[in-house]
Amino acid sequence: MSNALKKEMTSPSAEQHILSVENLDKSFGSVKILKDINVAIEPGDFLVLVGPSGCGKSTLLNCIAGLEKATGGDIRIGGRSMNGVSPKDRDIAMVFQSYALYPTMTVGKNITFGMKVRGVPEAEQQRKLNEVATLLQIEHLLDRKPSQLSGGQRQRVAMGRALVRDPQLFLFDEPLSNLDAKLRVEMRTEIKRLHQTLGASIVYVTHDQIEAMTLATKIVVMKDGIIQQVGTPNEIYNQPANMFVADFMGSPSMNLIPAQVEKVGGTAKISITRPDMDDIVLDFDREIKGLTDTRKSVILGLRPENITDSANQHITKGQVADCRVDVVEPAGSDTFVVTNLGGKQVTARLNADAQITAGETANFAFDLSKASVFEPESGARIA
Amino acid sequence: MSNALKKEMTSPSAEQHILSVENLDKSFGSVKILKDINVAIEPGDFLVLVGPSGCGKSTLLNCIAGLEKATGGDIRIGGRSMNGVSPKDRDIAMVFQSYALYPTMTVGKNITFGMKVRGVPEAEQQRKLNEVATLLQIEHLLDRKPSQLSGGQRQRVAMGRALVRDPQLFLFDEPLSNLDAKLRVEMRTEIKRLHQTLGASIVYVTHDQIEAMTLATKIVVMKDGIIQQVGTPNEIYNQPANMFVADFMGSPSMNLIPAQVEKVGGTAKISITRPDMDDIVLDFDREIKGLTDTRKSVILGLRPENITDSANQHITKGQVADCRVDVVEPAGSDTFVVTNLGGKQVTARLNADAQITAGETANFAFDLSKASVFEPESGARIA
Amino acid sequence: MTDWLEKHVPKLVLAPSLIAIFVFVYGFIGWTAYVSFTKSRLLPKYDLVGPIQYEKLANSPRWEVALTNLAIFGILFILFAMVIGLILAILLDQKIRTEGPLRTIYLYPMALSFIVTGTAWKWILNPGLGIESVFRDMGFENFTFDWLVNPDLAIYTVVIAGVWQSSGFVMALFLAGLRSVDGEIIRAAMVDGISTPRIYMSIIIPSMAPIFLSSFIVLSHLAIKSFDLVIALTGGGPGYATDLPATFMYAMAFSRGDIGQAASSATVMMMIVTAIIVPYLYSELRPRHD
Amino acid sequence: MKRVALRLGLYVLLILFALYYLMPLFVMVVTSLKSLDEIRTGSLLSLPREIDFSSWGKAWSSACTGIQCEGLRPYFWNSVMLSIPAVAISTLLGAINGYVLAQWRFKGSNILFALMLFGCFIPFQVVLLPMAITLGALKIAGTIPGLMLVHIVYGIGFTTLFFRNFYVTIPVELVKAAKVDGAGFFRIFFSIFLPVSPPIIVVTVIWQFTQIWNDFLFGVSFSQAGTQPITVALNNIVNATTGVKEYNVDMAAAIIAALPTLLVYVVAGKYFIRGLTAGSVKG
Amino acid sequence: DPEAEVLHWWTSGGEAAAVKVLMEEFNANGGTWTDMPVAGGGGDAAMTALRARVLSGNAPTAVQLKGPSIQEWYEEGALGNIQDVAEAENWDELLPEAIQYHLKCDGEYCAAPVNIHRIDWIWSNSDILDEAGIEPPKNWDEFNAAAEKLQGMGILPLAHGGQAWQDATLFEAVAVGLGGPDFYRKALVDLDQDALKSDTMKQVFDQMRTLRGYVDDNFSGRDWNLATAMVINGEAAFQIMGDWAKGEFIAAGKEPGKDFYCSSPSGGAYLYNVDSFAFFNVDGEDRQAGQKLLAKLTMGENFQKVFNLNKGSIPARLDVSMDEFEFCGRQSNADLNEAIDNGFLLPSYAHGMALRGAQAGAITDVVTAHFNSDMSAEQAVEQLANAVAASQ
Ligand SMILES: Nc1ncnc2c1ncn2[C@@H]1O[C@H](COP(=O)(O)OP(=O)(O)OP(=O)(O)O)[C@@H](O)[C@H]1O
Ligand SMILES: Nc1ncnc2c1ncn2[C@@H]1O[C@H](COP(=O)(O)OP(=O)(O)OP(=O)(O)O)[C@@H](O)[C@H]1O
Ligand SMILES: [Mg+2]
Ligand SMILES: [Mg+2]
Repeated sequence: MSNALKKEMTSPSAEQHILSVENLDKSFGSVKILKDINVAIEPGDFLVLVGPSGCGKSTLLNCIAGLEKATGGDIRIGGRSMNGVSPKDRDIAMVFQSYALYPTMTVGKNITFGMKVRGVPEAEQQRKLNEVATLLQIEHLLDRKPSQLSGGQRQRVAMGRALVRDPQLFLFDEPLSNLDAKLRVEMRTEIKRLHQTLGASIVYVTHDQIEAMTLATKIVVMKDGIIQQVGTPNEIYNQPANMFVADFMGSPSMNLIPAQVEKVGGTAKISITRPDMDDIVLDFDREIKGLTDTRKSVILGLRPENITDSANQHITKGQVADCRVDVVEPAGSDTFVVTNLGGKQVTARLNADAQITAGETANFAFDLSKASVFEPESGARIA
Repeated sequence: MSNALKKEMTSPSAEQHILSVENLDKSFGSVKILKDINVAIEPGDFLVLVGPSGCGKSTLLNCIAGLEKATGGDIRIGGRSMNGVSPKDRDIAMVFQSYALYPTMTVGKNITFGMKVRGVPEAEQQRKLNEVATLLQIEHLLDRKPSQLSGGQRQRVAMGRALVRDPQLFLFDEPLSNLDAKLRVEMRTEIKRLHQTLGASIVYVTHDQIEAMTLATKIVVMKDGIIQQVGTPNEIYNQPANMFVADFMGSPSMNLIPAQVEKVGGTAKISITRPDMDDIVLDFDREIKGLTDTRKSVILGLRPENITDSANQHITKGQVADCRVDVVEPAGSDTFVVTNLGGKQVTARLNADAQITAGETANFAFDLSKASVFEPESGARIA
Repeated sequence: MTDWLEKHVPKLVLAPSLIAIFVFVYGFIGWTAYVSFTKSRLLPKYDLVGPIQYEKLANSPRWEVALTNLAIFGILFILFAMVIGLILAILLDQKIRTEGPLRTIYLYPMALSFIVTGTAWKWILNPGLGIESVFRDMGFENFTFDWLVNPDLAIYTVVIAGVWQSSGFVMALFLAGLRSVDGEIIRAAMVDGISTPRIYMSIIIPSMAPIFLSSFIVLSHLAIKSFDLVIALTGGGPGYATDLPATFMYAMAFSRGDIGQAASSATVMMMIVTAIIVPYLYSELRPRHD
Repeated sequence: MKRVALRLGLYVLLILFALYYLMPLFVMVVTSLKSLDEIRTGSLLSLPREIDFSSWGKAWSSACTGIQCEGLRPYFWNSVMLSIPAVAISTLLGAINGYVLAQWRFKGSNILFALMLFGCFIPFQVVLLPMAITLGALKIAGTIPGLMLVHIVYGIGFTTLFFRNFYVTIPVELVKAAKVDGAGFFRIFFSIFLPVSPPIIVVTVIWQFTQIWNDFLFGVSFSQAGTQPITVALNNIVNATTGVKEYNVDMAAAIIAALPTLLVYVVAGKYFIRGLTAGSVKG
Repeated sequence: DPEAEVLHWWTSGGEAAAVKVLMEEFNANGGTWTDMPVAGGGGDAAMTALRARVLSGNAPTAVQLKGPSIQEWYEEGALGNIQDVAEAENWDELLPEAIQYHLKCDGEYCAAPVNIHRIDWIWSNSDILDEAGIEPPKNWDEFNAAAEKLQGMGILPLAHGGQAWQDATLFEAVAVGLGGPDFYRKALVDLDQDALKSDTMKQVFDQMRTLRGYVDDNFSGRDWNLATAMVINGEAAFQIMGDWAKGEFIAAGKEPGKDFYCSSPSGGAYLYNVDSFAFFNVDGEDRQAGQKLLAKLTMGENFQKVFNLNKGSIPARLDVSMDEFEFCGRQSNADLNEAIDNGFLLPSYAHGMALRGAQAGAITDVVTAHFNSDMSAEQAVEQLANAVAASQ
């Protein structure tokens, strides 16, 4: 097939994407695991896949790698349809959630195997091996067999196996879950560097929100095999597409407070019930989709850091209200305070040395500039 | 052997401990993995083991469980020496880092198998299974084989297998590493409840600092097979025994700033160099061990949250100084700012909406009330 | 082209073996089935004469005995060889210091030609020479062990010798299987408070299902083809009380020059095998979602 | 205390089994060390009055296997030259077939496997004649390669069975990882699968070597003067129809003929190693 | 040059030494002898190999074959012809007529004989017989009487190995002894249904039952030579077996006619087993020349003598001097000549001289089943007739 013809056959949109997944379906037997997945990333993108355990993240990676046959849809890497292309020709590197180290090979051999297969010269292999081993702090383990390693060491070897390669696309499936915090930060930095200096394209599965936030150029949130939202970290955090995303991202998670909204003279007024007290009424100055003059039930999404004690001078646009404090949870650098709003436990984040006692009433400041509003039934964002 | 005699033989100290590890050594071949480990926990204690990847945590758990033969030392569970006692007679439940599910059994069988063997009545088994499955959100998976589960689901099954038991001692080896943040919080709460309501004794390995801090009644920090510090979460966080612990615990980690200390009229003065600026001199009002009148090099340990912008009104005892801002890293609910102090990159934690720009000078407040001071050579804490 | 090659490599690799099997097994089965409808004697002839060979077979008391014996022998032999092989493998798996020598001892019967070991067994089992006389000499006057010379029990001596010869190999098969079970799982079970026998019963053995298939196939193959064993031990006797289909076939095909009869008995054999093996293979190999 | 007792019981059991297995060997060795006279007159199972090694020498180098009375020696090499390549080829074929059937399944692969297995049951007695015709047509009748072909063909079913059933227990993740690493079909086989295979290779080699070395029926049917394997010679020594039977030589010959197989057992036995795949994957 | 690849099953020491003579003569006459011995199962294994060889188009030059199977192979078109050698050497003169019959295919020689075995021998331990005052029995009544007497003395009368062919050997000796040559020929050569169903046949089975009573309990599966050893060691008085049993006695240092006796229960009849070489169709002049040379040498006087001295049998050609033979051999030869004269020379069914394999096998199945169970003579006779009918 001539190159010209080939070009014509690849759709123009796919061409600028390093990876594009189109209408992907995947079932195991009769169980649908992935449903109509559409994602695309450009060269140099860092796509982070997040979602609850069992939502299909690893399955998606496996499909991209060609290790599982999709039931429907199309996957393109570098503009080329991957239909019938075997994993080894897809020019990808992958870190498996279950490590999948070669049990009979030493750590060194595990790492260099891929290069050897690809015919990388011996000297180059050694150089890369040393480089990666240093990076991953496993130099002293190169002659061990996987069975003689600790969990975290195994995971690092699995990382090493991918990092020595220079593929079109990296696939990482929770590559840092078994590392200690310090090492994880270092690795994160390394991956970020890899991404920035080499311009590598990466698909990355993680459960660590900080990892997701700091690494991603694009986050995909999945649930039950369906994509909930695709966006930058900032979009996902601040403008969650629905209650699921809002609830899932951020730790502690966003407070989802049942409220009533009503248009009073141009601005929206949100009122929240409190036990044994009057409703709080807050002004909301952004537009709420589908809001009419009639009172309407909504869910107000407010992150804990947007509810602070009113003494905090940084809250400039803050609107204050007294609330009874139910629980106080000091947590190192912060203090979390729980109060009851709209019949729900609502968490506020206060400074570590906030002077507050459970059972008393305190004055809280609500910053609605970053608040979201959701439709209670569908859970969709309306503001 | 009569009971009286038996009592006499168990040392009095060991008797009140549910677990005591005495002078434990463990080598693989010629490599010493654990060196002179001494730990004891009382009934109802929640001991969290932390340390860098490969430091010997899993090995220690394995020794306690009797899965690895210690090279030296003694392990007692419930006051009884475990020498020669096989794992099945130690009355422990364990979650393995590698899950180790029974591959031929369904999830349900995996969980109930231990009970079945112990002759727990069928109805009771079902009750427990349902309880645990609900808790772990794996009700719909009970008929699957492990190979048909996602990583996080496997991990939850592994948890389930331990949770249906009622042993003297639980051993958890990073049981939540593959779960998403939300689920992890829920599980953490569950484990905490288990610990509090049942008074279960637990040894728990984790890399998650929050897990360590929120769960533990006692934390053991290990490095290279040697215990660095044993203490409550608060002790570990605020009074780290040495620079390793200080650096290891907390995320982002403690700033370890090279400084000079000198006694000037009763109070200690700590001076820190800055590039292109005068030294910062801070008062330190606690006693520094071994401090004489002569100037002395020390390492000042200051957590990021103890360096804020001076505008923060909460800093009451704060001492302020101008520093040049090198990097600004907004991170959702906080902003981290890096500056150069004592020739080191020092991180400060500011509020999310702090108005600060890289390259400019800003006024920082230093709260030394929670600072630590270390001996530079030995790394030991001297204040 | 290379793509095509690559995609079909697994099939291509399998092809030579499959072709060989199709020619040398299924082709020959077909040949045999054809010959079973001829009157071939010393050498095969190819004129069809209808099912006379089968009629003759149906009327042969000797064939009937052979089939009955196969049922008795097959079931007992497979059962005992499997159980003993498994037990030995498990016992040897207990970190036995002398594993090497013991393993060889259990395995060596396979190495010895039964033409000669049959003689040794014949002596051991013979009431006048072997165990019975040894025990009687030791003072157990009433000890009897005369299965070998009892037409009703002689087939069981064939089982004894057969198990002796084959259980070692089954042990080796199981041992290899045991050794490939992930140790971590066993550890998990130990911590779960499971006793060692139970660990084997419920965890290790179930994960060796494929090994059971292997040993079942090997043993049933041996059972069906047991030939030396009978020839050397009992010669089919007393009378033809210990005749098996394999010895029947051999006698027909070669001693008696009645190839047609041998072919018909072989065809019947294959049909019986099909009836037993096919359902088993189906249950073992049917597609499962794992 | 209980452990010691258990351990003791274990060894006792193992030794009891060992005795059961050794009994015929004892008879054989004892007989081979007796003189013919003593065998004829004494109890067959008693210890020899005086030990006489001459029958061993005779079995090896001077017992009659026909007109020639050179013992087993001349036939030994025929068997070696036959079995080593045949074992190697059938084992390798079995390994790669098993690998395909376990880890590269395609539509119908299970049926093909079943067909191969079913082939294990074809009675050799009926195979002989068509096989003879085929070998004649291929012009390799009576040669060692011809005999090798027969053994390989009828060994494939078993070797494939052994390997396939071993390889199905290997986690698929390993293949996945190797595929992503860029390894192709053969690379994965040689680098990942063969290294974990020692236990099953041992089992297969033990099986195939024993089958081929000890085979008599094919050996006698598809060989001719000069290519006869050792079992034919053993048979000729042992199976005198109307001649004088020399049990001592028979027994010695049988043991000698079995020595290479025993050697294989001892040497190969070392590779029954534990836990080759341990530590590779979670789950 | 003449070449011969010879398939045979003479592999034990004495037998090998016996055939070796032929090889040496063959080689001395410029030929090349390739030995292809296959022992086992009284030639079954060799026949297996032969079939494979023939089917693969690679037949041996000469094959140890005997009895009707020679004709069977001829009918399959596999045998060659050595009539010219036979004519030149005058075989028709030298061989008993009954034996010529076996060697000819359509009236022309296709096989060469090497020996004559006598099957219907009673071997007895002389010490026992002398002590009990018994003469070696000459018919079944004498045998039964002797056996009763011995049993009364606590001596085991008959040593027997319970293998099908040994049972058959016993059976044919009984048949010829009780029924006489004509009955034997009718029943076991011609397979005459009337003879098979006759009362005589019932008597034969009754005698078999009687003999069963003279045998110890542990006879099943016993090798014939172990039975012989029982006689040698004085554990039993008689054994009924072909003349190869003599070899065991001699190997044990016993002298024929002195330490042990040989007698026949057949009343002048003589059951024979003739081993011979059959010549298969082969390509190549060398091999055809080999066949001719081999045929000639096989019938050579020297070979016939030396071979049979070694083997315990007697020469097939009648003109060989018996001087060097021992007592029982000479006896056999004398009986042979007498039987030829009386027309009492009979082919052994048990050793494949009388019937095709399938027919002989069918009879043996019944004989051994009867001997090893409590089947009645009537049942046996009926089964026998049916089995024979089915096998034709
Ligand atoms: N079988 C073995 N032979 C030799 N060394 C081993 C073996 N098993 C473990 N080690 C080494 O012992 C050390 C401690 O291992 P261990 O599994 O206890 O670490 P860990 O603290 O649990 O680490 P992680 O957090 O990564 O799981 C590691 O350096 C490891 O490489
Ligand atoms: N072989 C299989 N058969 C049936 N269902 C399967 C199989 N493999 C996985 N699943 C199911 O598919 C779903 C998605 O699995 P996947 O491994 O992709 O989840 P995941 O998002 O990676 O989860 P985790 O974060 O826990 O690793 C899960 O619910 C799992 O139970
Ligand atoms: Mg996953
Ligand atoms: Mg660990």
